[in-house]
Amino acid sequence: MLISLINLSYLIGAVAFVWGLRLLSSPDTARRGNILASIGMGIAILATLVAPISGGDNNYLWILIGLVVGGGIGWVAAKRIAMTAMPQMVSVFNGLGGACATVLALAELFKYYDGTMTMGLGQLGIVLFTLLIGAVSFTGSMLAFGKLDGRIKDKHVILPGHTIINIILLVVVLALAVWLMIQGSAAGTGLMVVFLVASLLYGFSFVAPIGGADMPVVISLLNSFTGLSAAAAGLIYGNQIMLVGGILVGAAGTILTVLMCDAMNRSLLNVIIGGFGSAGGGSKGESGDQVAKEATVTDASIQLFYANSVMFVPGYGLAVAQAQKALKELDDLLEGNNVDVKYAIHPVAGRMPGHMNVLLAEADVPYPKLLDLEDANAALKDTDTVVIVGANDVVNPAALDDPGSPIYGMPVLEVWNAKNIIVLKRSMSPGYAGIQNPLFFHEKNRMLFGDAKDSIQKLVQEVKNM
Amino acid sequence: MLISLINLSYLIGAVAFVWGLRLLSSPDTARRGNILASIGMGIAILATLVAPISGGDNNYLWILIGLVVGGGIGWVAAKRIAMTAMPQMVSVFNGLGGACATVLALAELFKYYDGTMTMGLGQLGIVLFTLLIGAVSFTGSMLAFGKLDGRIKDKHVILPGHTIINIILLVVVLALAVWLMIQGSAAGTGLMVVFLVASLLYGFSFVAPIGGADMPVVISLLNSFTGLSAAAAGLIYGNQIMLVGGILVGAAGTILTVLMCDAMNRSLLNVIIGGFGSAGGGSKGESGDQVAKEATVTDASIQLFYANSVMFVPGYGLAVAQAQKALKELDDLLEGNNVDVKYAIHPVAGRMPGHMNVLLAEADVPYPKLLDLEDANAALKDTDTVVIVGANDVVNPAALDDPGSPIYGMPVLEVWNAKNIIVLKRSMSPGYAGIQNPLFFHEKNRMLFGDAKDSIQKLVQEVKNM
Amino acid sequence: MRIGVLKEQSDKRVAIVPAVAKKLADLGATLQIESGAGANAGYDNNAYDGANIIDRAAVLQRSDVLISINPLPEDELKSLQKNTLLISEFKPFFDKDVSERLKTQGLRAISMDMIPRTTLAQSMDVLSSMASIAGYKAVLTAANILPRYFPMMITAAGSIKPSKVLILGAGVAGLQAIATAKRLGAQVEAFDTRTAAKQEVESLGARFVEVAGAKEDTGAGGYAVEQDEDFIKRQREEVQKRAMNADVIITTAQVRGRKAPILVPSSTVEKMKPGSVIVDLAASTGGNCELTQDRQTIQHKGVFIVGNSALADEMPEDASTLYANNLLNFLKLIIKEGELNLDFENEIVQSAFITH
Amino acid sequence: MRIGVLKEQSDKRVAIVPAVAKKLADLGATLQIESGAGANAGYDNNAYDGANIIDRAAVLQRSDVLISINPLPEDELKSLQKNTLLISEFKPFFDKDVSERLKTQGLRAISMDMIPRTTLAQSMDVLSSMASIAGYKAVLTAANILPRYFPMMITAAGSIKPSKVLILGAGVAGLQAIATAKRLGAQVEAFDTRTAAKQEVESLGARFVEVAGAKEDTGAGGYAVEQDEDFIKRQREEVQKRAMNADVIITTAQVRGRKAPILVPSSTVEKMKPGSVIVDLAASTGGNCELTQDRQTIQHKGVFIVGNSALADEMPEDASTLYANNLLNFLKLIIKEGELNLDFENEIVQSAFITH
Amino acid sequence: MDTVLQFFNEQLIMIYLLIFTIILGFEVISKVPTVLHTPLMSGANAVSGVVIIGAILLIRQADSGDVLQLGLGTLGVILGMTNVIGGFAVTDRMLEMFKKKKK
Amino acid sequence: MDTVLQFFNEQLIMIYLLIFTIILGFEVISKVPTVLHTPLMSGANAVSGVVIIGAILLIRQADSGDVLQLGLGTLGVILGMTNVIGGFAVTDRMLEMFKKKKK
Ligand SMILES: NC(=O)c1ccc[n+]([C@@H]2O[C@H](COP(=O)([O-])OP(=O)(O)OC[C@H]3O[C@@H](n4cnc5c(N)ncnc54)[C@H](OP(=O)(O)O)[C@@H]3O)[C@@H](O)[C@H]2O)c1
Ligand SMILES: NC(=O)c1ccc[n+]([C@@H]2O[C@H](COP(=O)([O-])OP(=O)(O)OC[C@H]3O[C@@H](n4cnc5c(N)ncnc54)[C@H](OP(=O)(O)O)[C@@H]3O)[C@@H](O)[C@H]2O)c1
Ligand SMILES: NC(=O)c1ccc[n+]([C@@H]2O[C@H](COP(=O)([O-])OP(=O)(O)OC[C@H]3O[C@@H](n4cnc5c(N)ncnc54)[C@H](O)[C@@H]3O)[C@@H](O)[C@H]2O)c1
Ligand SMILES: NC(=O)c1ccc[n+]([C@@H]2O[C@H](COP(=O)([O-])OP(=O)(O)OC[C@H]3O[C@@H](n4cnc5c(N)ncnc54)[C@H](O)[C@@H]3O)[C@@H](O)[C@H]2O)c1
Repeated sequence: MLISLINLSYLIGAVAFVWGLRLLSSPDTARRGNILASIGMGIAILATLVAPISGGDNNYLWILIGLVVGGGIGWVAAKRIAMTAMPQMVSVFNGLGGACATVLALAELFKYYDGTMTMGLGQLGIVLFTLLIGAVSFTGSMLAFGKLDGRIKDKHVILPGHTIINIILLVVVLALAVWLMIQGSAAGTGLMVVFLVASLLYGFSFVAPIGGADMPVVISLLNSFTGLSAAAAGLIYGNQIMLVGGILVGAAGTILTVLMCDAMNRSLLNVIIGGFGSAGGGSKGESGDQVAKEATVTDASIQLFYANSVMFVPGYGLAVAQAQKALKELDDLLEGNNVDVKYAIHPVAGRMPGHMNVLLAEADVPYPKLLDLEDANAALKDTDTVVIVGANDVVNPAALDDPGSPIYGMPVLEVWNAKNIIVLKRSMSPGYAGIQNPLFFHEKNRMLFGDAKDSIQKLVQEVKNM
Repeated sequence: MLISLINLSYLIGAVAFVWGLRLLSSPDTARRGNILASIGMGIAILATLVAPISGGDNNYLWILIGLVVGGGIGWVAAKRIAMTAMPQMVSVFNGLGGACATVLALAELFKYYDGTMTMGLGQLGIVLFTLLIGAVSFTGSMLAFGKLDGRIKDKHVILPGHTIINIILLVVVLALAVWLMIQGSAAGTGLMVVFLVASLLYGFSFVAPIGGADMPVVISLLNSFTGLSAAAAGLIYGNQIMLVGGILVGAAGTILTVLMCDAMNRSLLNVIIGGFGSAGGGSKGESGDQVAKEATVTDASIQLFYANSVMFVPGYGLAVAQAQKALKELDDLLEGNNVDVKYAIHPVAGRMPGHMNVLLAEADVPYPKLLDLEDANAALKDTDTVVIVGANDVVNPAALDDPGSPIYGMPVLEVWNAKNIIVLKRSMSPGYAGIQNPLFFHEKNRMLFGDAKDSIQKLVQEVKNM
Repeated sequence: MRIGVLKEQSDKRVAIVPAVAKKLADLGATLQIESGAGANAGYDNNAYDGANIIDRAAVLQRSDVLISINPLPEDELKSLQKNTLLISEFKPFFDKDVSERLKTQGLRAISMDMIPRTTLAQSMDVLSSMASIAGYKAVLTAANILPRYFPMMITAAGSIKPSKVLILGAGVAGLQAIATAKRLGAQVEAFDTRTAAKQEVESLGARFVEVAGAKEDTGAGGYAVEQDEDFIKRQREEVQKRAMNADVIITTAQVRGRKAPILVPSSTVEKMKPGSVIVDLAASTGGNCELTQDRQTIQHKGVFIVGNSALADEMPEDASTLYANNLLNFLKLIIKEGELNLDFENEIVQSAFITH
Repeated sequence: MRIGVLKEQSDKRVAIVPAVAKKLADLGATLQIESGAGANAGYDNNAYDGANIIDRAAVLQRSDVLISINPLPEDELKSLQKNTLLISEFKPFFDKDVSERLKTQGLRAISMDMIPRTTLAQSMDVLSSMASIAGYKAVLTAANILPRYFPMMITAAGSIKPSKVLILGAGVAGLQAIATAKRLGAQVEAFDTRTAAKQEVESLGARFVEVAGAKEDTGAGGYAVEQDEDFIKRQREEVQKRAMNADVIITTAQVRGRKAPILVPSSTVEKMKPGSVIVDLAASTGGNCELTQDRQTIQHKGVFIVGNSALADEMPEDASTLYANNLLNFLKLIIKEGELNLDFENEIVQSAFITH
Repeated sequence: MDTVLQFFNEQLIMIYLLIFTIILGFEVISKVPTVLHTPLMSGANAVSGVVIIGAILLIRQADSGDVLQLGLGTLGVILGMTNVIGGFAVTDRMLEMFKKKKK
Repeated sequence: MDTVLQFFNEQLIMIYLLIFTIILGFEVISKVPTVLHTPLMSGANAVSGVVIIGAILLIRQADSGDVLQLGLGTLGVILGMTNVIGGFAVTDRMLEMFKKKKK
């Protein structure tokens, strides 16, 4: 009877995981999906606590301590972390999950080597696999965290010929695993520790050469590793929900990793052995020693979709890209989602007086949406997101604060008073006046490189998906 | 060894089914999906033919006869059938599948009642379930076929108070099943035949009140029934692939049924007890005693997407709906798919000379795409699909062939020379001249009712999905 | 059958252009063109090859059918042969006894402005083609006179607001004016008493000024019916409100056979900004603006009032082409195998024939 | 400090509009306006309240700074006090000794047309604001003269093809002309020798006519450099080809300090369709068309040639507003606390000062 | 009750499989564009012909003298095979029109 | 080889389940919009914390005197619980911003 209940609970938990992930993949339902999955997890944990068990002293106190301490740490960390640091946090959590699997494997191995337990070859293999994968996930995730957080720079950890070192390390780890299997219980804890250290080292080394910008992909990959280690641990304990949940995460994580690579227009292999690439081929956002931060289409579209007010600042680039109709489409879409959209028209934007007026009239933007310099500067203070579409000189803060600048004294659109800035242009090249624009390096600013029409069309697509 | 191979084959077959259906749900891969599923089926059948079997004489000759006859009929029927009659054909095939399940159940019951075999209560239940569901699927599908094919009219088969009759029939069938289970092997073949007949009757009666237009939904529902009967038969034979395949079709068929209802903006319940509704509520397409045929957005978009040449005929309705920009978007989309798009401008379209020119210029349609009356009439002969966007008088064939018409003698766009015609307008109301338009009842024509801008935006969405 | 085409006396257009002359010849007619008839429209005598180019007197005397846009001066009528068929715009709704006068002279006459405004007859409808040109030209004229920009301009030397254009009467000319003003970037409002007009105005993306209580026009063949006093008063108030803000007013409101309604009284004009422009296309029937002087452009307290209702004349080449095509479509109806063939059962022929 | 504003002698514009007059007063200046100065631009004397409205002689004698758009006649210069600062468009590139002449009279002068064409100075750049108006007006003028429609029209009376408009010189005026012609529905092509022009033309959705081998203009401060013989020849051929099909040609090509290049020779004009229109905005520096007569509209073999390079004058209200704003922005640079404060370190002041 | 519980515990993995298959069926179909509704229905119908496996097993398990069973089995094979072959063939024909160009 | 085959036949349903779970995992994720990549990764990560179940079982099965096992087990529970709670909580925070308005 109880056993049936436990089994049923696990079944419900497993279905909750599947359905939760499913819901997580659509913006409308994502939040519900997460809650569903967490309920599934709660049910599974509860069931495990009350499940009838043969032999063993229950030791509920120890469990309680573990749950409270772990839960507390997790909760506080999750609540305290800044919005922008969330990916790092996920990486840490993932590493801990991997570590947990490794600990379980160690516990099994200790019992095995001190003779309190026997294992078949298959089972030993599974345990070693759990240890290896969990350990790789642990150190890999921790390094990913360090890189994302900016504590560890690529140059600190990339060795020359890193790919070769990785291959050697991998061979060593695998050889150790085989050796441990051949030796069986004769191997002893010493060799086990060597294996553990090698695994941890490999995890670190595996992530080291991968460029900082690729970290989200790596975290996703390591997450699927953690899933596999959980599944393997499920095999050790003959527990279905660990198996199902682990496999699910393994599969989902893998496909997610591939999707993320796709979204970056790269292959997974390219990311993993990207160590070489990431050092060379300077990013588009670099200019001199300053680096402008890039936005992804996704970031930008979120900033648009969830804004209350958006200001477009069109410039000559809008005309060159002939993006006025696409811009109007984006406008309509945002207005349809209760975003207040306005256009800030700088008097000298474009290449002839009234250039922007001509374009926007062509796209049927109603006149009341167009603000001139003064009105726009007043409105910018209360604007959530400014999108600068192929403008440059007209938003150059040097006009106000750099007496050496050739445009010093010209009134410009003070876009930096808004909460977020997104600049759509193709490169870091200057505009008509031929001068560099410090705005691009402003902390509020993110560059979205590419032809303005292209970029806007992508934004339209993305916003439609939300 | 052989058993493993058989099992592996079944596993591969099952995965082929799943993956095949998956591929079937995207236009790019649908064909491959169908082929994959059919290969899976082939593997499963082969495996079943060579599977080791305990007791039984194999009787390969009988099997061969069955395979050849059935395969032959299926092949010829599928190849001969006209494109337009395919849904009927599917319905027939589906009914045969259900009949097959029923036959299997009967075979088991014969063995059971003549004492050559015993069955547990659970198994008996499963067999009866198989028989019932298979039979319902069989007669239901056959009636659906008759309705779709126009051989059977709704009025022939709908009885007054049909819903009540159906409920009574259902109760009778279920009661018989319970009775058969209580009686066990004592029941005998007589009662079994009664049960069979009642089941067949219920299938017929179930479908009878449902309107002819809803048949595709019903077929999909019956298809999921057939899936369930196959799964139940799988339980009888302890065969995994029948079980997996059957359940898969059951689940997929159910969700597909719901999706189809959604696409028609109705609930499944509404469709099933729709017998009352289907008679009343005259359609938008009726006028006098003639009935214009309606197109769905899907039909229309297929006709656009797979055309080589499309001609838009804009009229005053385009202007009223202010749909010119949406139309241009559709144009761009089609051009991007190698469809040759032109616009036929009738001299008096709209409400002022050059009305259409003004609108289309606003939407940036290049001048060379605009054909005047003469050029358009020449081009129409080689046009695959004509879309009439809120025009009416200017495409009225009465101007050419009805001397009594007030516009007799006016040159019009001879759209009926094209292969397909789609008319976008809101109702059957006449245009400026206030006269009925026989074009709407032309056999090549389909009406797509609704505001032109709305309809075009829907077409854009649908074409984007292809 | 000899068709004579006359040179207009005070109009740059010509009733028949060379391309149409050729097609008429194909119908079996002999063309006799007054020398220099097309000169002002860009067609010199050489362009009409195949036709006889002769002097005016000869054309007048030797034609079975005589075509001109504007009716002949009365004194020339005497020189015509009896039974000659005249085709012109006789405007019988205003010149009420023209039909009688011609009859007493023993002439037959077709008035092109009497062709019914039906879908079938639209290809012969010179009122439509000319009104369309007038609407287009009215906006260009206004834009040319207005001392301000039409479109909005945000420039380094200041921001210019878009001009406000008010169109009164949204018939063929009014609609074309709306379209043209919108193209130039102005903010356009329009008004008309016909109920269908609202939708038509909006179908061009402009705003419709609503005044409640207009009389319905069903049954009046597309022409506006006269509105009652109270209505006209309220409407004037509304117009006054808009006019004070308008930079350009283009009026096209006509009621067939009557003096055009006054929609813009002097008091309104005086409240407009100096430099603003009124183009009154109803000038020839009295004008929609109280101050309009037919065929003159005047300035009243800084406001320009253009009283030119014959704007089509200022685009003579295309105007002539369209006019000639309309004529051709009509002539096809009454010429069979080179001879006149008048079918008075035909609604179009019947309406157009004012004297027979 | 007293600022005098003069009425223009043959120009409807006025250099300072009432709104700007107020702002100048706020800067501490005393405004003295010649009576009737703004009348033609729509501003009567009352509009300038707060300023002294006096007669011309008084303005000339009593001002520290004298503002007009066009330079004063030579004879009036004598009546001025020594050291008076004149602000006008002196065009020193053409009137090469103007600077000397003024100096000998003991006067100081700022030439508004010498303000550098930089981003910073654009708010004072009268050449830009006036060129922009000229470009807009050029198209309206052409559309008004052309006996044909600009947009395409498929009507019951026949189909009208869209007019072809060719713009030569895609500077500020040329670009505005492109935009306006496109708005009206014409098919627009444009040509310019600057390499950046192609992108600029296309940024307005028009087609660029390409002639290979133009000299680069980098370093000439945005002004065009003169091109060599062979190039000009090939370009003429290309233009000739396009011109034969064009209904309207608008030319704006200027080279600073030189006669305008001839881009449309008589032979080309003669191949154009009768009724076609050439608007030559370079007329005052000799014209881009060989036949252009400055300040006159002539007809050559049926082709209209408009030689008016002062089209801004025909939109006096907005033109004056923009001009005055440009002046205001410049004056803000040289007036500190009500007094002149000339900083010759400043590039703009330095370039604009032609006599000091 | 007890037998149900016992059955549940014994067939646990089977039940997992069933539920997952159902979810998979839902999932695979849920985003299909309307254009594909009919071909998909047709394809699913062909798959439901898998019931033919039962008919084959029935014949193979039957005595060669048991004409009733053999007859029923053969009827089943014919019915099932018609469904399978006809179903796949007709689906393929429907899908032919999708073979043209792609963006 | 034989053991492998035997294992295969015995664990057949389990293998079905595994394969179907993998397909399901792929299927559930494959159409996710890029906006959701990070939250989804985070949610999946929380689910992978299911490994905590092993740690709980480890403790419960251990002798109350076996400090090594109990220590490892408790460490495991702490690690796993951090992953689970932190994972779900952080995902929820990420998803908060999706709660606003919808079209
Ligand atoms: N308004 C006038 O009358 C007039 C006349 C002449 C000159 N100007 C001068 O022009 C300038 C106008 O300022 P502005 O901010 O409008 O323009 P801007 O400063 O010239 O900058 C335009 C920017 O657009 C980007 N761009 C070009 N093509 C693009 C495309 N297809 N997609 C996306 N971005 C594109 C360019 O960057 P990438 O190359 O990196 O993409 C460039 O930095 C001022 O300096 C003004 O003085 C104005
Ligand atoms: N060109 C001119 O100069 C001129 C001037 C005056 C009159 N006319 C006359 O106007 C007519 C023009 O012919 P036409 O074919 O262009 O127009 P039409 O014959 O007047 O027909 C227009 C059709 O558009 C449909 N429609 C209206 N609003 C719509 C919307 N929002 N969405 C979709 N459909 C809509 C209407 O049907 P539903 O209500 O069912 O939607 C109507 O039947 C001719 O009879 C012509 O003689 C022309
Ligand atoms: N069937 C066809 O193909 C065809 C062709 C051309 C015109 N028409 C129709 O004929 C009718 C007349 O067109 P038109 O351009 O020659 O008209 P018009 O020149 O006679 O009058 C112009 C417009 O002024 C309006 N008007 C009259 N009194 C007014 C008032 N007091 N205030 C405001 N507006 C007032 C009229 O309603 C009309 O729309 C229109 O309905 C038009 O659609 C039909
Ligand atoms: N920085 C600013 O804000 C600003 C403001 C206004 C103008 N400008 C720049 O100043 C420059 C001059 O503008 P403008 O309108 O006063 O020019 P302009 O009036 O001096 O000349 C008009 C155009 O004619 C072109 N041209 C000269 N010779 C030609 C030939 N043989 N054939 C064809 N075209 C020829 C020139 O290249 C120029 O584009 C432009 O580059 C413009 O972008 C800059």
